[in-house]
Amino acid sequence: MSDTLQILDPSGKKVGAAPRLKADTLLRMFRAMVRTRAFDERCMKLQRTGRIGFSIPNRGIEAVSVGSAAALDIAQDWVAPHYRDFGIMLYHGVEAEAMMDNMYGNAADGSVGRQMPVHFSFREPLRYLSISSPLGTQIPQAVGVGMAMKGRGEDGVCLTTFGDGSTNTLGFHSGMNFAGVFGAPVIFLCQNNGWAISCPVEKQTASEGFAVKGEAYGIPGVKVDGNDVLAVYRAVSEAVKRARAGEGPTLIEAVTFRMGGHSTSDDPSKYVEASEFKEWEQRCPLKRFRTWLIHEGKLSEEQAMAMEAEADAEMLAASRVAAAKPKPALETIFNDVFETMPKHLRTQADWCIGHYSSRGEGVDEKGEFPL
Amino acid sequence: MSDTLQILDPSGKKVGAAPRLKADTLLRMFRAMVRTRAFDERCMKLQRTGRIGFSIPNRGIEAVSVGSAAALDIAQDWVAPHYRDFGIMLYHGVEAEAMMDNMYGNAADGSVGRQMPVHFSFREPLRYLSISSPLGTQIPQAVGVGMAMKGRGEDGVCLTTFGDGSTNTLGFHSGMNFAGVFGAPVIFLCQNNGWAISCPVEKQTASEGFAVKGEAYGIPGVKVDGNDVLAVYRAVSEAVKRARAGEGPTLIEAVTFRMGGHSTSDDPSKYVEASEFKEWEQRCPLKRFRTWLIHEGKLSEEQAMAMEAEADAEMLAASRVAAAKPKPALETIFNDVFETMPKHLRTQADWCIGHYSSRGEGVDEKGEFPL
Amino acid sequence: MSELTMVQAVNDGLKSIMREDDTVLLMGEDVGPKGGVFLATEGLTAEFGEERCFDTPLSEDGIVGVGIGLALNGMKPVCEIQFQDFIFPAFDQIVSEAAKMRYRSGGQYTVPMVVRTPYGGGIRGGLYHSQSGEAYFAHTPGLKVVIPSTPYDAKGLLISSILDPDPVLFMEPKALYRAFREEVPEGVYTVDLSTVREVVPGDAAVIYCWGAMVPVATEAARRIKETRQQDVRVVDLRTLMPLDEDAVLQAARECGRVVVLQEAPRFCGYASEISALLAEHAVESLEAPVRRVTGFDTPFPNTLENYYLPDARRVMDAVEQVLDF
Amino acid sequence: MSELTMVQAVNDGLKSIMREDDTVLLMGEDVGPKGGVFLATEGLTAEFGEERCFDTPLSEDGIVGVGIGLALNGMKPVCEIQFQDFIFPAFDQIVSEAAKMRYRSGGQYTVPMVVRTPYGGGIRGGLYHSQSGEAYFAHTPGLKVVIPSTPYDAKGLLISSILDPDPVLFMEPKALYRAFREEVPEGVYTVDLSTVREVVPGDAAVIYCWGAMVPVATEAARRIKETRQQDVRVVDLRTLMPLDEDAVLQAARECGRVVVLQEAPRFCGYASEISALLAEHAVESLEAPVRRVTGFDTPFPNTLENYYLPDARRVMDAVEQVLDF
Ligand SMILES: Cc1ncc(C[n+]2csc(CCOP(=O)(O)OP(=O)(O)O)c2C)c(N)n1
Ligand SMILES: Cc1ncc(C[n+]2csc(CCOP(=O)(O)OP(=O)(O)O)c2C)c(N)n1
Ligand SMILES: [Mg+2]
Ligand SMILES: [Mg+2]
Repeated sequence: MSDTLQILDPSGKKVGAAPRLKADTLLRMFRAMVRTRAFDERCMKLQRTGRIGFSIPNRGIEAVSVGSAAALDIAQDWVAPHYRDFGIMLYHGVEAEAMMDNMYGNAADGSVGRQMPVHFSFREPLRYLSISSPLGTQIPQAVGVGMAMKGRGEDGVCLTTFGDGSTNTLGFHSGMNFAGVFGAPVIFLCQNNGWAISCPVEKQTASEGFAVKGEAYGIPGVKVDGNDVLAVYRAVSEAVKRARAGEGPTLIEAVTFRMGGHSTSDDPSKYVEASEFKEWEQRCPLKRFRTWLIHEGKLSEEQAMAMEAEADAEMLAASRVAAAKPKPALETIFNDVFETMPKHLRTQADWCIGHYSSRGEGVDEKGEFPL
Repeated sequence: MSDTLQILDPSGKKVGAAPRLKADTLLRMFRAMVRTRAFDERCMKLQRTGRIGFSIPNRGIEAVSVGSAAALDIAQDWVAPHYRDFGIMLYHGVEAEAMMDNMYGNAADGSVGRQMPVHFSFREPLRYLSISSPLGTQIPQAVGVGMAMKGRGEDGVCLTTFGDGSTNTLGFHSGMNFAGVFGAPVIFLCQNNGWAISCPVEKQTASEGFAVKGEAYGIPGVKVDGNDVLAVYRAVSEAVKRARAGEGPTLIEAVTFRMGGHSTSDDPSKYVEASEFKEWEQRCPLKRFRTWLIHEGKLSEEQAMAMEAEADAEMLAASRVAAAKPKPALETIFNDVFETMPKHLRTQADWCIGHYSSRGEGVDEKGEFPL
Repeated sequence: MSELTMVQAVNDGLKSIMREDDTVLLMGEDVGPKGGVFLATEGLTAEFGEERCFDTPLSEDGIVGVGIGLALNGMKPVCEIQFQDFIFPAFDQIVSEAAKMRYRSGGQYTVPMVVRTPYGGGIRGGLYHSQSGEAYFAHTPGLKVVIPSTPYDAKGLLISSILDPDPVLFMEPKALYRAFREEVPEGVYTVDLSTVREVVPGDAAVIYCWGAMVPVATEAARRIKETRQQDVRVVDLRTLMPLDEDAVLQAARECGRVVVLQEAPRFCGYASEISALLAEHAVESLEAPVRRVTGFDTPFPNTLENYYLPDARRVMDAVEQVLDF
Repeated sequence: MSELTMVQAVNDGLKSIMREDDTVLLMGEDVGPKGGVFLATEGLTAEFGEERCFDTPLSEDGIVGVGIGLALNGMKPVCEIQFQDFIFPAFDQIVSEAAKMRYRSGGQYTVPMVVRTPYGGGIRGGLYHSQSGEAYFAHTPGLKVVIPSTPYDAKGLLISSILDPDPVLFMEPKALYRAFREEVPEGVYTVDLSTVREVVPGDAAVIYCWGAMVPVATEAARRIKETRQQDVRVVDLRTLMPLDEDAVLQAARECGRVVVLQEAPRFCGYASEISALLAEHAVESLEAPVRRVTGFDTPFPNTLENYYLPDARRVMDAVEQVLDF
């Protein structure tokens, strides 16, 4: 990875100029990475034990999420995310409990139990745009969000994240193109984790990586070691600075690896060599950052272990609280289709509520997601 | 245009190595260009006098169409065209009358009067895929056509043509990407004529021209003077050779100019400077080639003038023959929806034919295309 | 007040609301200096600047996707799709995103956006400049679908759509763009969404229609009146989603005989929904079969388009059949 | 003969026809080594090689667009769209291109292609892994729409679709993929397109249904029989376009009382077309309103999906209403 920005090498040694960050920011970043890992692991357990239906492994990509999150000013910036980015929320103060509400699809969930797990929607404490399953659709939306800020003379930027496979979607093509033409303050962060479900990058595109795709849209492309949180932070910060200065969008390719299946429904052993996992385990973003922080004297081994234990406990507790919350009410099937419920929907809602409550007869609650 | 392949400069002087072409091929090319101009002019007149509803000016782009056509071997190759490419058909022996049948939408038209003018469909003498209005859709189709040939071990290639604006469509993105990944024997020929209706290239994309877009897909990009028929021929020939050799696709940007409105419904004086037309008139592809051919002694002034007069007469005659042909029968509204007409369509067809023929009452035949 | 054609009324509606609300933006292919291929946005870049009325790259997915982003962040974009036939590259952004954003975010994110698009036949546009796709959209929960049939309604419904907090597909019958003029008030006014318009009174039968079929139905009603002295009601649905179902049912109950008229192919078209509503909720009042007069179940032809499109004669035949049943 | 689930029958159908016809190709996201996310294509790359069963980049537009090109040039591509909810990026290629190619080229170019896609609810998939989009496609002239409800039909209809000279959208009810097993003959056999299947005989009323709603209707009919000793006919439409309209009308005339059942949202859904057909051609035979039992006119929810989806209880209520009318 010669043209790839790296600050910490896999062993945690500094090999590039570290960004100037206060110690408490560094610790906040580390803590968010630890909590991301803990949230991920808790969800995997919950899914395996049948408590929730589905999750999307985040193991291995903690540095991409947290490094990019730390470069944002959420008082003014927006995020138009894909699904594999727990760390952005956790870094910026979204409560684990609120995220667990979504994993359980309970009444307190941001999408009121309407979406699958990992399809978060937050407006506070950061504008974290509602995630949808169709891939790439958030990309042109991010451009519109950015253009609105630019049009009003605001300084905000919009960070949009997506996977390597998603560069093939219509949204990538149209979003990048509009951003180039309109100079929108948008950071396009491609999480190149090697795979789109079972399809490796070589079968997704014949281009030399993903950063180069910026040229097709007149957008500078940057490649960064996605397992190096400081490098990610630096690349995104620089892109944010350019965007705030009115210099337009940047495409960042963060090279990382999906340390697990695509989702809880996927078995990667069918198509990923075990040796690949082993190799990438050596490049673990947490270990690397932890080693460096300890070496720099900014963190002690004990502190780190305490943080890890605390994070595990936090996620367990959050899952218990979320599990205990009630399901959404039947009415929630029908509202939020439009701001004002039209008459035909009111009729359907009344019928539905009457039908199920009068009968007192439950419906079959089975259902498990296969992908 | 420093990185732009050019063989004849605008004055007709040779500035690059001319491809080896037999004299009669050169004359065939010239003649096709002359006939393209004549067909275009005839259609413009027919439209202005209300004989046909619509046309798409081809003035100024004769070299792109004919230069690329001459590089094909239609015994095995296919074309997946856009609408602004009369010269490909004329070079390869499509009768002007057959093209006029489409302009009139008569019963002999390849699309049986179902499509608008300039939406040609030919299977013979060359496989010239049915043109549709939605832009860019032919591009992934071309890739499939090419993949089928490659899969069967055939040597054929597919040439697909499209405008600068059409590089923004989904079809460009998906077609280029699939071609790169599957090494499809396809030549992507982008006719950069400066405009997409009223939108200039700078507002369509921030990239440095269009050839560079190949990089995003691992496809070599070549820029060529689109008003230089020899340069176009050379660029396309080389791409064809690569494709036949199993070396995959090429993107070619042919730089040219739309010497007129987008269509007969468009008034370019609202958005194109008159000086631009003047400037590009100096680069006329016909004049340039004609001058060189005469200079080389391959063509005489008298021959050229005779060819021009002949072409004018040919197009006038073709239009008269096409105008005299009958309209499609009512039944043609209903067949070709499926290979076998389903019952509900048979019922509708019978009703329609009964309704209109029993009444002997004509319907209002007005209707003019505004774009 | 001045006499405007429908396309002028659209232009005037855009201008009027843009003067009052500077969050309203226009975007689309050729909507800027050229003023749109039908001139619906003529003069708007000149008055409001490139920031508020601008050309976009040739990408419907981008137009709607970026428009959604603008709407999410405080603007009211009015996106033009040059012909409805070219809306399909944006289908995913419309049906998966704009229509579902409020629902999937529990109301945290909303998309107050209008997608304007000319639709329908009558201009010798063949397969791809003539289609009527309302049924594709009316089946999509979360999306409103509005189709005016007069200059007055075009302006008022368009302004209502722009002010609406939810995404609206605003389909303009291009065959009527310059078909006639009508008095149109100056400045901002609205026409309530989800109301139908009685075009011709009557109770011998009712014709439901919308867009360019409204004058066709009106002409049929006029000729029936002339030849048979029977009063056939013509109802312009104008807001296809949400539909004023009560008004539809009431007209059917009052008239007992029904014809539903649309340009689009018949199978699974919007007219089918009207028939289904009646078969479910007004079957006792029906004194005759519910007849649909529609385009055929084929792509849209070119040379023979006037044999494809329903005309007054075809509508009269159907009305006479239900009257004589 | 062996007992297969529906997804095994799909796999077996693909395998059987690929052994006989080497122009048949499979393409789509994850259909290769992984065998598809539902394992419908498991083992096919191993048997037929990467040339005949291959993974594609993540682009539905590309899958269908390239598939069309393959079909134009002599192949019979079977394109998989991973979930029907993700078909919309390919909507333009399907409705503007595949469906209109034969027509617009006067039969010179044709697209013998199948687009296979799992659809429908029942797997806790929320908004975007649960939709039933048949109405979007059945409204498109030039496209066939087929939906099996049993393993036997899945294999036979799929082979018929692959052999069909026109483009077919083949929608597989994922809720039934592993719901039950059935005897499925080995090798190639076909089930005629445009035929309906009588699932349960009866003439007290008829329920029209397709896909995953067929077992729901069957269960409702069983319980009605049990509780009221009335025989309710269940008709599986299975080929939604072209529909065997005569068979539909005949069943309605014989039974006089009708329920139409679908998972999709009600408004402008496929069920509406059935109602419309009856309101137009069988209204004299109807002894009760035509009741639709459908999903609600909302996006598809997640936690409450089982309150959204029609179940046997809801169907019974509707049937009882028409029986008691
Ligand atoms: C438009 C669309 N097509 C297909 C899918 C099914 N799908 C879900 S995730 C996925 C792979 C995504 O790969 P990538 O973009 O690299 O992200 P990653 O999962 O690796 O983070 C696919 C094909 C989808 N969600 N949307
Ligand atoms: C998908 C789609 N969107 C919009 C249009 C309307 N339209 C027709 S031609 C055109 C401009 C095309 O520009 P370009 O690709 O540069 O080709 P040129 O006309 O310059 O040859 C537009 C916008 C269309 N036909 N298809
Ligand atoms: Mg990936
Ligand atoms: Mg152009």
